[in-house]
Parts: sequence; C-alpha cells; structure tokens
Amino acid sequence: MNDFPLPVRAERSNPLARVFDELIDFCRARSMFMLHYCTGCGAIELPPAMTSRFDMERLGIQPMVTPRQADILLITGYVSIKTLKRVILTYEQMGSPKYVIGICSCTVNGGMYWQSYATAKKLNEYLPVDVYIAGCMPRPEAVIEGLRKLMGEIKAGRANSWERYFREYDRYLAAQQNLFGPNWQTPTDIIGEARDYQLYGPGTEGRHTELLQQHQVPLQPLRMTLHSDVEKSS
Amino acid sequence: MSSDIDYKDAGSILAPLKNLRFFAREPVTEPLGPRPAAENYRGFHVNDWELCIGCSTCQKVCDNAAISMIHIPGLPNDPVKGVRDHRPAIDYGRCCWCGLCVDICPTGSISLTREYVHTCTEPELDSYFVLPDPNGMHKTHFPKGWSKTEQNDLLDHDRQPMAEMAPEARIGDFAEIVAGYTDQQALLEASRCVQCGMCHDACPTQMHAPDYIRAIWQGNVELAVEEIYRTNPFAHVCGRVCTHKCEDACSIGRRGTPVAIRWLKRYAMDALAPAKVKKIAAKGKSRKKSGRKIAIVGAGPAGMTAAFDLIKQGHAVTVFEALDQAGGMTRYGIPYYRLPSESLQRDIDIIVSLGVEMRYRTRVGVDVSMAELEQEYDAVVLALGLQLGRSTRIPGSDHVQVRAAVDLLRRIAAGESLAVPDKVVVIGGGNVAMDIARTLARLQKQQHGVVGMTVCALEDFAHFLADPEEVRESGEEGIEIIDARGPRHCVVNDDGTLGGLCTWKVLSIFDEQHRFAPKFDESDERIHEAGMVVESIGQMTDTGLLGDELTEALEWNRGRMKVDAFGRTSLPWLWAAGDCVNGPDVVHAVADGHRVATSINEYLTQEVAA
Amino acid sequence: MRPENYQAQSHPPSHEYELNFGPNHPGIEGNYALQVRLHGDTVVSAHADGGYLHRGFEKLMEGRLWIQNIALVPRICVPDPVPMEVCYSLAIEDISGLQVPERAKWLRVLQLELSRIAAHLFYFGGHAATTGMYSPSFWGVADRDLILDRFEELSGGRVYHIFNIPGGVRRDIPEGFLGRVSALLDYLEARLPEYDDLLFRNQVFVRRSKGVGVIDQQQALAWGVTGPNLRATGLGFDVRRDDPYLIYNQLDFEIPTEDSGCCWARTLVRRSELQQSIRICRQVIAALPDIGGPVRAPIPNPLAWNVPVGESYTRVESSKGELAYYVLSTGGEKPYRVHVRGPSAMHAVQVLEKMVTGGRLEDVAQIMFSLDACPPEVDR
Amino acid sequence: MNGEVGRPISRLLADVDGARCERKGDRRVRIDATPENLPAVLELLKGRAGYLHLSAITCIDWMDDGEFELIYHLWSYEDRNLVSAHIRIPREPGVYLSVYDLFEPAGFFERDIHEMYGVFFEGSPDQEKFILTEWNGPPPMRKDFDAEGWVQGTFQWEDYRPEWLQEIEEKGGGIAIKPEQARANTRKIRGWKQ
Repeated sequence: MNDFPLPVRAERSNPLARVFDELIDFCRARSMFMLHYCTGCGAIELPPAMTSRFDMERLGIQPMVTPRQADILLITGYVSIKTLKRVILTYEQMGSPKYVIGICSCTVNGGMYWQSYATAKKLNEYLPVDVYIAGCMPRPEAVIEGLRKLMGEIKAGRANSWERYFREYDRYLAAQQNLFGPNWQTPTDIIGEARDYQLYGPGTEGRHTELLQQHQVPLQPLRMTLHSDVEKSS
Repeated sequence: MSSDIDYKDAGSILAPLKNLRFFAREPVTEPLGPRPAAENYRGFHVNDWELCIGCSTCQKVCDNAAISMIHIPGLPNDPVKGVRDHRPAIDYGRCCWCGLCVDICPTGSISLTREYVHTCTEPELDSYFVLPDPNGMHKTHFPKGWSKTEQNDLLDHDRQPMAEMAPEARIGDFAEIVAGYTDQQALLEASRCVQCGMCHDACPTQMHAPDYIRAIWQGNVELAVEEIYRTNPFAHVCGRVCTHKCEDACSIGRRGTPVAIRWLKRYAMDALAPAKVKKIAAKGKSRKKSGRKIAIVGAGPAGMTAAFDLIKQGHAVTVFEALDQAGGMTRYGIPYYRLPSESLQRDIDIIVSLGVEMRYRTRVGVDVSMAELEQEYDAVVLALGLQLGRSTRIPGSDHVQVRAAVDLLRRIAAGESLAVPDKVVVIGGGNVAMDIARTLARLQKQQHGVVGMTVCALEDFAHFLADPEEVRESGEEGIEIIDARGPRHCVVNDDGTLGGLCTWKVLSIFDEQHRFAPKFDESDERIHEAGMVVESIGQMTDTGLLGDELTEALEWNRGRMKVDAFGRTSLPWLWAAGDCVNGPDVVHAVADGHRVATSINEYLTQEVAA
Repeated sequence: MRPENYQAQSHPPSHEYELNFGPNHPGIEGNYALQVRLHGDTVVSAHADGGYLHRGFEKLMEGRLWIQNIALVPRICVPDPVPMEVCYSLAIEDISGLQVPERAKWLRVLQLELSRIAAHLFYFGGHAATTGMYSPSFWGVADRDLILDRFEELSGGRVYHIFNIPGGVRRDIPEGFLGRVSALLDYLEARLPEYDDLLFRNQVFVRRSKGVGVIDQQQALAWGVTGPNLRATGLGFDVRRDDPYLIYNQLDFEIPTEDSGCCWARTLVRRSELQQSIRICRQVIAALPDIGGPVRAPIPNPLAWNVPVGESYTRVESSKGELAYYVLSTGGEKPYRVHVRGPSAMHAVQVLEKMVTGGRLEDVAQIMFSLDACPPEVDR
Repeated sequence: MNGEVGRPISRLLADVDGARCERKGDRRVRIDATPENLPAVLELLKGRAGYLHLSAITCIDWMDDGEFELIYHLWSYEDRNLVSAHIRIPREPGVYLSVYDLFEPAGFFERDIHEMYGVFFEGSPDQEKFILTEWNGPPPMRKDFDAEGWVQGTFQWEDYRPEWLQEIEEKGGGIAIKPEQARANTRKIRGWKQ
C-alpha cells in the first residue's frame, strides 16, 4: 500500500490563509459527526462508546443518521459484499472532507472470515481509510483512542485520504468492479466531483472508468406521484 | 406468571421530582483514556523467546491463519535439543484474540497481555503484523493477561502407560519386558502429537515421525509403516531399542512426558502382518539391474540398511558376515528381554527377501581377503561394528574371571551356557553395563535363586551415561548400582580365585581442559566381593581383518577410519559405516547405511555416465 | 439508498408508495432492511431483505477444526453470544459423550443468565429508543456494560467470551468473582424500580406500545414464534424448563408470561425474565462454592480430535428464543455439517412481514425491536 | 417425559410404509422416512400427536452419494419431545415438496435451503433470494463449492513489509512457514519437509 503515499496538502504561501487553514482543521477535529452505520460485530461496542459510560460526545463526536451530514464513516468490522455496496454508496454520498475508520481485524486482512465467500477482505482496496483500530472487537476505549488519533491527524492536516478517492478513483473502481461485476455503478458522479474539487488526477480516469461509462445509465429520479396529480396531468 | 406492573398507574404528578436524586449519584462516565483491563484480559501477544522453541503449534491451532513462522538467524537452532530458530509472528488483520495459541503452546511461552489499544493510519498498516517478543507490541510494559494455567492447557501431558512385566516376574527369565501398545492405547498416544516435526529434525535418519504418528491416529497402520520404511528398514529393532533422540526433542516433553514415538513405531510394525510389511518394503524397487556389484562387510544395521538401499536401486549386493546370523550388535549385543531375536529376524528377513546375497560364517581377512573383494566388487562397505571390549588394565584384570561385557553378551546370545558365580561386579555405567548386569542377574536368578549383582560406575548419578529407564529397571530387578567408584585393582585370593574388586571414590573425572583425568579419594576404599568381574567401559572395532597393507593405505583418525560426510574412506572404492565410524547407536547406524548407499549409488551412476 | 441493482419500478397510479426501511435503522441491532409499501401512513405490505451480515458461518465451520469453531460461534449473535457457545459445546458433548463436570455446568448457567440480563438491558434501551425515548438506552447500555466488566474478568473478553469449550469452561472463576457478581445483581435489582419509573410505568411508552403489534397465541404457534415473544402471548414454553439442559431442572425459577401479545407485553415478559435471571444467578452464586472439582473434562489434543460419528440437535433458550444447533460428525476432525437455527430466523422474516402489515409506519421500528430480532442470527 | 413418549409415535407410524422410528435420547426421536411418505408422516405427527412446532429444516449435502438429506425437526409442546424426520432426495434435480401448508415456518427454511443448496421446493410461497441477493455463484453450501479456493482466487491479501521483517530478511531469515501451509485443510500426510 506504500505505492500510494498520502497526498500531502501543499501549504499555502499566504500566512493569513495558513492560519485560516489551521483554524478550519482545528474546528473540523472538534466537531465530528459519525455516521451511525454498523456493518459488523464491532458495532456492538459503539453504543457503550456513544452513551454515558465512555461518552464520546465529550470529544465532540456524535452519531448522525444521514450520510449527507456525517464526517466519519465507521466500518465496524467485516463487510459482507452486500453491505459493501451500500457502504460505498454511503461513502460517496458523504460530503467532503470525510474520513473512514476501519475497526476490527476484518477490515484489514479478512479477520475471522478470511475464508468466507461472503465478506470483502481488505477495506482499503475499496475505500481510502484514514485510521485503523486493532481488536476483535476493539473495546470502547480503543475506539475512542482511535477517534482521538483521527482528531490528531485532522488537526495536523494529514487526514486527507478522501482526496485519494477522487485522485485514484480508477483504482478503487477496479476493485469494486472486480467484486461486484463489470456492471457496477453508483448514482454519484465521482469524476465530475473530482473536477469540481480540483482533485482530478492522472488516476481518476482509466480503464475501469471507461467500462463504467459504457454501461452507465443516467439515473432517473423516482417518480412519486399522487393519484390526484395523475388525474390532473392526464 | 405475569408482571406486577400496573400500566394504568401513572404515578404522582410530582414523580419526576424523584429524578433529582440522580444529582447526588456518582456519574457512570469513565475518565477519558484506556482503563486497565482485567487480569485475564485477552489483549496483544507477548512471547518469551527464551522459552519458545519455534515448534509452530500455535500456528496450527490458529483458526484464522493469522500466524506465520519467521526464521530468525542468530537464535539457537539445535534439532537434537528440539529448538528451532523460528518464532511466531501474528497478523492482527486476522487474529481474533481467542487465546487458543496460548492454551495449546507446548512451552507456555506465548501469552496475551492486558494491552489493547493500537491505532494506525493506512500507511502504517504494516504495524498490524507483529513479531511478539517479551516487550510487548509497543515496547511498553503491560502485565500479562490470559496466559497458560493448568486449567486452560489443551495438551495432554501424560503418556499412555506402557504395560510391562513386574520385576519379580521378569528377573526369572529373558522374556520381553515391555508388552507394547494396544490399538486403543496407540491411538490415544498418537493423538497427543502436535505435528511440530521436532522429532523428524532430531532423528539421525530423519524419520517422518509426525506422518506415521498421524497415520496411526487415523487408524491407518499400513500408511504408518509406509512412512516408516521411507527412512528406516530396521523399524522392528528401532521400535524397541532406539535411543529415541526424537523423544528428547519432542515439544510435548517440554512440560510433560514426550510422545512415545518409539513405542508407536513398534506398535505400527507389530500390528501389520509381515507379508504386508514386505510388500511395502519392496515398493520402489528398481526393476532394472544396474549390473554393478557391491560387497558389504558386516550384517549389522548399517550394513543391512546400505544393502536395503542398494538392492532397491538395482545393484547386486553381497553381505559377508562372520557369525551364524545377521544383525550384528543388535543380535549379539542387546539382550533378548529388550529385543527378542524374532523381531530382529523380521527386519532381516524383509531385507534379505529383496534379493540380498548373504554369506554367513565368512570372516573377511580369513575366509576372503579385502584384496579379493576389491577385485571382484565395484564398491565395498565396511560395517564392522564394535565387538571388542576395552579393558581397564587395572592390576588383576588379566584374571580368567575378569571378562569383557560384549564378549559375554555375544556368547549368551549365541546360546552358550555360562556358569555365573553368585556375586558379580560390573565396571561401567553405560547401557552395555546395564545390559550385561541385567543379563547376568537373570542367569544368577536361574542358577542360584538370588541376584548378587553390583555395578560400579565412574560417573555419579547426575551425569550418568545409561538411560534413566535402564537404571530404574535395574534397581527394580535387585541390581545394586554404586555411582562414582573408580576401579583400582581386582582382588585375587590366595588360591588363585577371584575375590572381588577394589574401588576408590571418584572426586572428578575430567580436568580443566576437559581431558579424561579422574581424581580419587583414596581414603574411601571399598572391596566389592565378587566371583566374576565384568568390564564394560567401551568397545572397539576389530580392524585386524583389513590387513596391514590396507591399514597402511587408509587414513585414520584416533583409531577410527577417517571418512567424509558420506562415509567414504580415503580410498575411492571403500566406504565405512555404522558403529565403527560413529560409536554405538542403532539409529545412527541406519542413518549411516543410507548415507553410504546414496554415496555409492552416485559414484556408480556417475561412473557409468563418465 | 439505492443499490445499483435497484430498479425503479413504475407503479400503477395510486396513493401507495414504497419506502426502503433500512438496512440501517433504529429498529434492529444490526443491518436489516425492510421494503414497506405504504398507503398514507398505513403499511400495505412489507418485504424483508436480509443478508447484510451474512458471513457463511455454516460453510466456515465445515472447514475448521472442532476446537477452532469455538471462536467462531459467539459471532453468530453479537448481543447474546453465550448461548451460541454453550449450544455448540453441548452438541459436541452430546455426540462424543463427554461428561461435563458439575462445576462447569453451573458456571455455564451463570454465564447464560448474565448474558440474558445483558441482552435484555440492551433490548430495553433499544425498544425505548424506537419510541423516541433515549434515556433508557443510555441506562440500559451503561448497566449492560457493568455485566460486560464481569465477563471481562471471567473470560478475558468483553463481548466475545470464547469461554465455553466442549467439555466445560476454559478456566475457573477468579478470586472474589462471585462476590462482585452478587454486588452487581444487587445493584441491578435496586435499579429496576428506576427503570419502572423511566420506562415501564411511563405513560408515553405504555400508550405507544400497548396494543401495538399484536399476535395471538394461535398465530404465534402457527408462525413458529418462540422465546419471550411466544410467552407474551400466554404460552409458557421455555427450553430451559421443557427440554432442560445443564442443571436447569435443579433450579428454582418461573417462566413469566403475558397474555396480550403486544409490544408492551413482550417488553414486560423480558422485564420479568430479567428478574428471574437474577434469581437464577443468585442460586448459582449460593451453590457454586460447594461444588468443587474440575471445570473441564479432558478433551483430546485439539489438533488430533475426531469427534465420533453422530448427530445432535441441541437446543438452548437464548434471550431471543429457541436456539438450536444441528451438528453432524462423520468422524472427521471437522464437522460435516453445522446448522444454526437462530431464534430470530422466525420472527425477523415471515412473522415481521405479517405483523407490520396493516400497522402504521411509525410503529414499524417499534414492532421490529419489540420482537428482539438479531439479524446476524438470521443471516449467519 | 420418559421412554413412554416414543411408543405412540411408533404406533402412529405403523400404517406408514417405510417409516422407521428410533428413540435417540430422553426427548429425541429419529424417524427415517422416504420422500414419498414424509408429508404423510408430518401430517400424522401434527394432526394426531400434537407436533405443532417446526423447529427447523436442516439440509445436508451428501455429495458422494449424490443425495441431499432433509431433516425436519418437530417439537411437541405437549409431549415435550423432539422428532427429527430424515429423508434423502436425489441431488439432481434437487426438487422436493414444500410443507408450508402444514407448517408456516417451513417457508423461511425452504427459502434458505433453496438459496444455500439449490433445492427447489414445489409449493413454497417464496423461493426468491433472501440472503444472497448479490451472489451469482453456485449455491455456496454445496460441498462441491470450494469457498476457500474461490476466496483465494478473488481476493488479495495484505502484504505486510514491517521494518522488523525487512531487518530479518537482510540477515537471511524471513517467513519460514506461511499460515496457509500449516492449515489442517492443506496439510498432507505425505511431504513432511521433504
């Protein structure tokens, strides 16, 4: 994985801008919304971590129900292939900057289920991961330590792996297609977003995005019409 | 039974005020930062490298394939002691901290600590692959958590008991002492093995013990015998009298009694019908005749093993044996109660049945000369054994009743009758001394009804040479073993008969340079009354048969023929193998036989190619 | 959420619409989706969608040694792992005729009941949260954590204890353990009136849950509902009593039942069960000091262990209902077949689909949670 | 609840051809039935002996025999007894009758067996995929599906290069035995460190 070093954000020359960046990082680190999405066993240690006993709210971390408002995606253990699709969809819906935390052994090298046909093995093939927390499962304290580590990374301006998803989208898509089949597509336009964020890199497009564009059908909004509307329109 | 909750009871309107009491409660919130974990906590691993032997048992029990064995140069690596320079490394991307590795570890070196926090970023993911050492994952000290106790130990430390004859019963005759395992016992004993392969590495002939043990456990005796015959055609013998280096190396033996590898081998060999064994032994025999002829001098384990290999490779083999029967020192040096000659004969028969030509009662140097052998054969193997007993050369040792142990053993094995006096002293503390003492004790019992046997050993019990089992069994049979006694002279009575042996207390055997220079306490002198003194202080090879010319031509090393790593002497057509090269040990002799055979085969095939 | 394989369907013009409920939502401990078809606020039909937590346990277990599977089984139901371990061990003991020492049996019961209490506390919190009350979940989770502390002390693991192995338990209790458990039980018992004030007597909760999601006894029997959900319909069936294992037939406890079969009844049954579990634990704590002896029958070397040919259908009562393992050995070193019959497999799929139909949207989450479905048990 | 319970069952089954009944334990009875008479057996058990609760249906793949074994575990709340009715059906085409009409829980189990083993149950209400909706491979629980092989062919493993390992490799050491080599599955009797 050392083939892909973390992109280091260039420090801006304007001292005022630099102070501004630091302030932003500081604020980001102090208010993290964690998407309340559990993928595997490790999720059982989140309620204790979130509630009164270990109380991650004192760090400014709070569960959030929608991906749009969340900063952190916690992958709490094994991700079955079925779940992984939803996880990727969720991740793509989250607003940047966003952070992924891989909890438990399973997110690293397959864990207990390394010989299972139903689970994905290495999370970082499919999504860029910021922080890993070891354990099977990690205790709430360890989870909180991991979140503190992430806070430190954010404050230091190092936690920008989300940029990599845009810069090297083709690589991530390759792994996704490998697992989900060539017809895999998400409703999110990552390449367009990459351009928008000015994160378009040489690895954003490639063989696999080409394949995606071949079969991608533009998604239609769901038509939810009421009976009376139908009558009126007809 | 229904619940006693009255759902209609909304309670007083002031009831919420009850909640004020929570202000007086201590908060349940823990301070930020990891709490100390419980005493038994299953956290990150530590491994005591001093204790760890690299047996890889933890790796085998790991359900998640999380453990890799790492070869670390520089660590102790001694197959004979059962120590490998491997250490387990754990992949925390797989581990589930179940602690089975701890519970099964044969040494108890690996344990879990109370440390449980490890976080890293993606580029630091290599830190998930950990080589546990005593310092812990982050080199910070955490107390041990889940570790080995008597309760959670998953290994069976106790060997299946081997049925053997009671001392009173066995001292009266020469019947085999050990009964051998039953099917059930063998299966249970075989199931104790953890397949670490330490035994394989320690065995001089590299027997595939883990494989045949597993086959026995699976109830497949035929497969077991097949595995045995891959490396050892003297399995009936080795199943009984092997020095079992394998058991000394066995990792189960670290904290319990080692797996009875020798008895399992014996079980497998005895359980299978000889005809089937013969068929297995003949497997892989070359149909093509090479047309080359090899002479082997001496039908002991080394010679016969070489014959076994060479005949399977398609060469014509002739074995010259001076005595009436084959087997060498295993037949004429090991008493019947340890190795019944029928068992030995089964091994010999199988080898002979492959087509080896046997020439019994043919003494090289007398009936046929070495020069003739050189002429007639493409290669000659000397597997002479050690048949001459060394003498102490103390005053009086030239008395007619001072005898050599090997000589007596040979006579008894050949069936000669021997009158044994009611009191006998044996000089020596090795296995041969035990053999002769126990053999003569049996004869004493038969002839006099009582045992009057004393063994005087130079070494003290802490450094004893004979196997502990032998010492124990001798004691049970009424043989007195006195340690640290140095023989001074044999007492000869006025009438010319032998009166006994005079010994001094031994203070030390070796000097500072580790040379043999015993020191005695002259004040502690004892006379051991005896009508016969047997010297059993070592053996040597009868090299007289070589003839002067050949002796001159060969290179020598401290009285033994100098050979290379493959048993070849300084002469291109002559190899030497077995006890005459290595000193006394059956399984070494077998290993030697293989080595020599390989070397000869290479030599012969190369010659053809050239 | 729209998975890529989701095809937007064009429906005939109507007031009905579809809502994807899940896979992540408050109604369940884990990932589990429900596609509900609604007319206004009324559920017209529901379609369960599982498999988000599927790991293929049964396949995995066929590929691992008998002993290795003990680390795998607790993961089949994360909130209540002990019954899984015990059930698997019981099945192997049944096949191979291993005699479990008396002390180990009592220790297993202690774990089983503590685990049940923990699961029920978790349930109270979750169920309350589905009706919009979050304080009970803070309480329940925090009190459950105290039990986990005791488990940590006993077994070295908070959630996955991996403490029961075929033949018994892995080690004896630590010094002073029973005293600490006893103190914990005192504390929990003292807390119960507070839970009553907060939840069970709370009129908001009562009105939200009473009469909602009703199943009657006939339906429950026909649909194969077990456990507290069945007992909430008035039938006092409990594996512990009716198909006793370990030492449950020596213990004095009652099988609580309720008659109304609604969400409220299901909660109350669990509340009473929690009291009964405390009672059982007290009996174990009182009896354990007098029961000496080993805690584990000797088992063969795990690396060379052939469980004899045989089959066993072993059942225990988990906090969710009847948990059963079918284990089949063909005499090999690995199981030939392990079938896990998770109690939730019944009430999380067919029963749930039927129960929410005709109800209201806001009750869907509550009905799901009141059934205490455990998706990993369904998915396996 | 003792040995008495088994007797009525055997009497009950006396009329059914080819159904054998055997007491296995205090509360366990095994019935060996045939695919033809199983519906009758279940009907009798439910209607006449009070076996209302279908606890589970277990499927076993006997690949070498070319058969699937189906086991219907029934529980009687009155007798407090568990009956396991075993049948074997041919592996190909792997079709059997649904017992949903008798026992509603069968719906779930039959659906589960259908997706895990590919056995089709005629008359079952819903044989749609439930768990494996995103799985296109063969029914995974079949013995001929090699899950581990599939995993090895599909996924990459983490290739750790920690500093300590690099140092050891410089000294001539390194990974001596990989975890896969030590697994019980792959370990062969032959070939011990050749």
